[in-house]
Amino acid sequence: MEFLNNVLVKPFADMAAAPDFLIQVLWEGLVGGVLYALIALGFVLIYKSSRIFNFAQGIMVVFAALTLVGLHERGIPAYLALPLTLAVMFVLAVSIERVVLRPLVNQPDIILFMATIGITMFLIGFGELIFGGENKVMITEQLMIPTGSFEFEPFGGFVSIEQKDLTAVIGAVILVAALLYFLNKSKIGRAIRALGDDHQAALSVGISLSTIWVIVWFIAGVIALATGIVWGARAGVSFALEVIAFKALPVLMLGGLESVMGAIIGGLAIGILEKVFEIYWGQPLLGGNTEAWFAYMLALLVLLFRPQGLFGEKIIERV
Amino acid sequence: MNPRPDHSQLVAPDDGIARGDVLLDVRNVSLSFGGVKAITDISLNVLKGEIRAIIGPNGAGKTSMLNVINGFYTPQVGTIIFRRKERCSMKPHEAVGQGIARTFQNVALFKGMSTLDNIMAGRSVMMKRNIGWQMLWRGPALKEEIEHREKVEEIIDFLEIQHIRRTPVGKLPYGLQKRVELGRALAMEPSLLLLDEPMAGMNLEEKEDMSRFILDVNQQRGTTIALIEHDMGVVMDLSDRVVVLDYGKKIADGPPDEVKNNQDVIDAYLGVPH
Amino acid sequence: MFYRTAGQFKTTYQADHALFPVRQDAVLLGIVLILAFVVFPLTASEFAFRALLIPVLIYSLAALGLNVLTGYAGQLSLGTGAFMGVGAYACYKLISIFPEMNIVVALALSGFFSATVGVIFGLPSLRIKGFYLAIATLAAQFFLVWLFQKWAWLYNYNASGAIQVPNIDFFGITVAGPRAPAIVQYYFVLCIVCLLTFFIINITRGRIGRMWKAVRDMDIAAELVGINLMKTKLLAFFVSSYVVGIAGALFVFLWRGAAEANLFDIPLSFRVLFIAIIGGLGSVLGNFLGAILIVALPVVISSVPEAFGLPLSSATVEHLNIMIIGALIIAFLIVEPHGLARFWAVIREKLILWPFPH
Amino acid sequence: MAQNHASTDTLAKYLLLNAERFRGRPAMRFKDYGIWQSWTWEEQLEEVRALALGLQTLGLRRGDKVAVIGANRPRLYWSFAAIQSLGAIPVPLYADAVAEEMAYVLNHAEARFALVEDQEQVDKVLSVSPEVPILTDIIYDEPRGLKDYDHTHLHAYSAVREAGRQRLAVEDGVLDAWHQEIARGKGDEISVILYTSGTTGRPKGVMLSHDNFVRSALNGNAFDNLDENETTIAYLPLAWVGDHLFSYAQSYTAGFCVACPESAETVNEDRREIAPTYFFAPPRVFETMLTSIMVRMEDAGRLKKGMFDYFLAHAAKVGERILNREQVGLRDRVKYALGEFMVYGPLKNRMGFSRMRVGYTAGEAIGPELFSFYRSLGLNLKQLYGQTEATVYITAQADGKIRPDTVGLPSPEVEIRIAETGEVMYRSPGVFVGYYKNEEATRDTKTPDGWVHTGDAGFFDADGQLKIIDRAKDVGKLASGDLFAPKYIENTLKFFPEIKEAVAFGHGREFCGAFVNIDLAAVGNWAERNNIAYASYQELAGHPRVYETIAAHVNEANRRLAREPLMAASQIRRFLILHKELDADDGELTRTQKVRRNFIAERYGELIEALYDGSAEKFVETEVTYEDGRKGVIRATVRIADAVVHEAPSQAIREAAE
Repeated sequence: MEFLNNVLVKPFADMAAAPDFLIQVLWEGLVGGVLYALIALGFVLIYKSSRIFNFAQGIMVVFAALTLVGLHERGIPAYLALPLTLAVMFVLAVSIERVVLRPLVNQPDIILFMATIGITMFLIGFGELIFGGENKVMITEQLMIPTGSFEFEPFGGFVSIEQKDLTAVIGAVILVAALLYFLNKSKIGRAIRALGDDHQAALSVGISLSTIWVIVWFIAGVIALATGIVWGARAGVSFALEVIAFKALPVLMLGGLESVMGAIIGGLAIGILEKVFEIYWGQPLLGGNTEAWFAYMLALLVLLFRPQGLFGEKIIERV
Repeated sequence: MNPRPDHSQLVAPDDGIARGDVLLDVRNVSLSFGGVKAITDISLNVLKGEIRAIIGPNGAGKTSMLNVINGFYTPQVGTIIFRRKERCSMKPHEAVGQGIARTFQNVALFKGMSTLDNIMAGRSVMMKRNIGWQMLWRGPALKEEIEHREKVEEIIDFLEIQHIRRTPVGKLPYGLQKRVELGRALAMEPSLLLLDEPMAGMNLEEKEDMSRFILDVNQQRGTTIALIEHDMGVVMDLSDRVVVLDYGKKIADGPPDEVKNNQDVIDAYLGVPH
Repeated sequence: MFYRTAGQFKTTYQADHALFPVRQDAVLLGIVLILAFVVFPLTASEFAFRALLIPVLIYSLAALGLNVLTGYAGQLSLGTGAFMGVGAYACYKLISIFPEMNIVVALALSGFFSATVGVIFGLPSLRIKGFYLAIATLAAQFFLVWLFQKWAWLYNYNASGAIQVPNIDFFGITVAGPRAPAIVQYYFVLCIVCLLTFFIINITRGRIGRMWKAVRDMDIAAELVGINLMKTKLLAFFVSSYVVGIAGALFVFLWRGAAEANLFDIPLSFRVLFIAIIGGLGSVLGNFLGAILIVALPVVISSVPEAFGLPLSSATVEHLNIMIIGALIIAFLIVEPHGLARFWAVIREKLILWPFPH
Repeated sequence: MAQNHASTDTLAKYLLLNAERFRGRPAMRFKDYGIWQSWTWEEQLEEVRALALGLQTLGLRRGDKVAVIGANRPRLYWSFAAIQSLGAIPVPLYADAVAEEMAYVLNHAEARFALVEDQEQVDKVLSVSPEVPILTDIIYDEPRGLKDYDHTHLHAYSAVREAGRQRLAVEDGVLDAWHQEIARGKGDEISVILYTSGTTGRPKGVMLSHDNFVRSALNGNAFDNLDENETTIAYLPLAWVGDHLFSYAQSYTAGFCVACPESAETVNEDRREIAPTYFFAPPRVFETMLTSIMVRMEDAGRLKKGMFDYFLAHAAKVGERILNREQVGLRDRVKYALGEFMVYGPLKNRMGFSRMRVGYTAGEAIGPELFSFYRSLGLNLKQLYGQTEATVYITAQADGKIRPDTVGLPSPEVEIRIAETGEVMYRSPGVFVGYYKNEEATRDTKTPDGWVHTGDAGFFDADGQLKIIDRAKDVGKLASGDLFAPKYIENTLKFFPEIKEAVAFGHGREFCGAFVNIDLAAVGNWAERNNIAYASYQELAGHPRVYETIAAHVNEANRRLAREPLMAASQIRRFLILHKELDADDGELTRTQKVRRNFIAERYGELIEALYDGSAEKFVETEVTYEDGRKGVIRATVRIADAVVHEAPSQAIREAAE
């Protein structure tokens, strides 16, 4: 009885008792969710255009952030380091297309997947070799991201919203909007979307496959940089950030590997739910740190009922 | 040194149905996918020992019919009686247990496995030894493996595919793949063998070979066969009775000669609008 | 060239189904076994046992387990590390609760724990396919490692949160724990690995192996030849996790000596997956080749700068190491996506056909 | 049942003996159902016995003829022994014979039964059965497709065998009766009738006795030390005397194992698996194999190809000498051993010759290079000269005395003499009884004292080895009365790669002259290397330096001819290089690329005249047919050259070898 009470009643009672805290929790979850969504978006773009499950997306986040900070450390001013980092991400996209994708085209999915794990390891080694493996601090101020916080006192409580988080959310919204606009309105964007279904159709637009791949990987790089800045501002820059890549995976399960909307909604949902679960169930009942697996279990449960994910298309089997 | 086995030990299993009696009876079956009707109120039967053809223009519902028969789809309306037992919904692998085997329009072989293993896989259901014996590769497991290998070798011999015994099927030309697939179906020792366009994409010579094998399967082993085929010539030569479908409806049923001269059939094939 | 197959003919199916229908293969295996059982023990140093031979064997076994699932049954798994953990913790608890239990029995039993957990996490495979399933196996990975950390009973409420292997005797010989000599541990691991490999070879070449491959190659067709997909997939999870679990127990008891939960985290899963893929999916031999490569590579790479007298810091070497392994993985995938086993198969084929090119 | 070796004069008796002395040793293997199904001698006896008893129930009686038609399968081999055990006579037929041919043989042989392989043969026999009233029953091995046939006179082999087994189980004294039946068989009775497909006229049925086979087989076994440890692969037609001897009679007398391939398509694969120790093939088989080796090696990388060529060249240099146990330097031996590891061994392995102890080629002459190629790899390949009428053996090459250009010494117990006309004649225990129902032909071929005309012309060389030069009817005489063997001369000329074709003339003439066709590829190559420009075959053929080269070859050919006393007189005095290539389209060659000598003599009459009238050159016009069927005319002035003639060594001609 005690147990049932702890699971079914007490958490909700706690929520009602301290609504300001709940709002704080939801906000934290939302910010986390935005980041998950961003990473998942990178996955989805690449998967849609080339059927590659890009495991390296997470490490690209770290690599981008590390490059930015590393360049700044070497005395390059932030306004120069940012475009330089973008250039590095572009070079990375080109190299991956040349060295990895092109020779492996038409190989089974799992081989390409393994190759992205190879890329992951290479980038870890390379990044640490150049910039060192120690923890770094994101150059938040130099990038003119506000660092203060807004504080509210609703319901007689106290809610603090950090300005950099707010900036992150707004930045992410702008980024996603721009991306959606690009995908839906531009010729290249339509080609990218078509690619997932049919290589020929995409080629008929008149853009070579290689170009599309470079563009997609570059976009993924840009998203990675944005994520890296935001996440780095919250948690510092190190390869421990890699963990967040794993957070994005259940988002993909939930949202479907091919759905941009799925990635966004799935990301937000998971971000909020895992935070809420951790605070109200995980910490009091399970010893905490449930964020490590909650998202996966949630996704798994959903998948058992919808094997194609929430937004994936239904698979009809034919013989 | 083992004495050489004699040919033709493999015959259709005795399922208690006399030759010429109804083996499969499909009664008033309808099937639709989300509002799209694939099959509308079709009844047909298959007699033990015969070659029964299902023909019709593209999209007539032929493959859907086969899928209904072997349990891949469950019809919304109608009953299916197989070996005197009415069945409701069932899983495809249960259909195999009841004695229905089939081949596919687009070859559905296990590409990474050899011809031998593909056909052996067809006998998986009949092999019973548990994993304990399997991992020792001794005693009953080995004995069972060899017993079934003998059966499979007879099929290989029967279909004249000895030379590709060890070849991964993915590397075989299309015509041979079709033959291996027939072999895999035969390995299941079915009461009823469903063939979905066994001669699609074959040249004349391959078609002749395949026709001969189908006839031999039917005559030597007494296997009942229901087949879908586009090539009218082949169908008329091979089959005892033909059922013609068009837009999911049955428009004719009878011996080949009769069906050939049926006006509805001629119209359907010539594309006369309804 | 060395493979002269003329005159090797089979008069029975039993001979045709032999493990090595070609005599030279058996000879080759004989040579390898002599190396493993006689030559290495006589020549290897303590370092070689601990840094090369024992880890190669254990990783091979883990990869073999994973290969059953991914290579034979076609179910991609990213949670191998966690299943190894289940085996290790199960063995630890068994030894703690029943100190008199024979270590071999404990190992065999601990496999059942990981197998059971494997089957539970394999259940989604009935509905989920491909990468979705791969991500689903990550659920096991993260959940189980979390459990290893949080469930203090598992590590006997140690303050350190780690499990520590006690000295364990096997018929009077110390095989595990701080007092166990490396050579004894090597032989112990070698025997277990050989035995399990033998079992797996037999399973994969018989009915069950064919059913797994059928499911892997085309699951719909498999179902339509009467294969029960659920049973077949779950059996693959069971066997795979069983082997992986034993590999995990050996990993801790015969090699590391102690373990914390994060030892079984995702890098371990990936390392095993690398071994299986670089070795070759759907192959038994490949696991061993892959393990040799992945285990030996860092040792070689870190010894190279030393050999050339390059003044590199250990951190730099470590970074270079990761980078080179990453690059090599990509290179291998490009050169031979089907792994080292296929590479050997091609060489072997060439030797059989020699002097003809094809 | 103690069998006395001396009294085993039929193969059926050997079967009983072998079942005792070799018991569990393998007698027969057959690649079927994916493995080599095997039978021991005891099992083979059981199979034969069951079949024989079964055949008895069908009414097979002593003296009946049974046609046996099909591929090399154990059951057909067993039928030989089963039929013979009852004193009946098997008549193997070529399986690829058309129905009409089959009808003739079945009728002529008065076959009462036909034991055939499968539906195809059943259909063929059934289709001719109205013309063969004496034929009553057909027994088939492979039941496939025959289920719905009328089985009143059609029997499955397995049913017949089962009937035999039943009798054995139920009836008393069946076994003894069968043994008595076997004991009744005598060595001088007809064991088999083999129909030879003559090039002209109807096939003739060669009657061979048990003695013929038993003694020939025993002699052959002794000659090559064949015993029960050998394995051979049976893939040549059952109706051919060679197969009957090697795969049946020798197997029974020596007790060795015969392996039957799965099918005609898989012979190469099956041979590799079995790796026979005793092997037999006509030259074309060896030729095809060599070609396929060379073709496959074309795709090899440069390094491997280079290595392959290097070692093959080395083998060509010393391989045969090593095989013949001649003196060879240590360095060459080491190099050869390396080659054995790198190339020869693997090659033999791929061809399935790894264990081959004795190999024979016969049927027709084998090209010397071809023969040497295999021998240089270390294979004990030998030549054999034989005939159906001789139960194969006339001459055979003994180990260590092997030369590519002879067919060897007379086989054991064979006497040979060369007739006045140059024709080779022999007398041996293998000499046939007679042609079935053809006394006249028998008389023409076999003299009353047992000498048989081979129809081939030949002579003994200095070592006493027989050389076959031509069909006897093609051999002529020079005006001097000396032997003129055009084919032999032509082959001597064609030995040189630059000479593609040669036509020799001389019958009734003073001396021998020849037309030569150069090999455009070989000579063109040579011309390129020597900077000789040419626009056409005709131009190249007329080039003075080409004449020089060919003259040198003719000179060398003459030197070789001079070494053979019988041939010395027909050295080439004058020759010319023909201005066009001999072409089947112009009727100058047969479609199988054989020279049509008479047609050429007629067409180029002017040139032949020029050969003999001493003129130095001759202008000719020749009509030719182009590939597209158009006709045209080639005009040319052909130069006639004189050749050097050599002194014949004064040596006594050996007439015969005893």
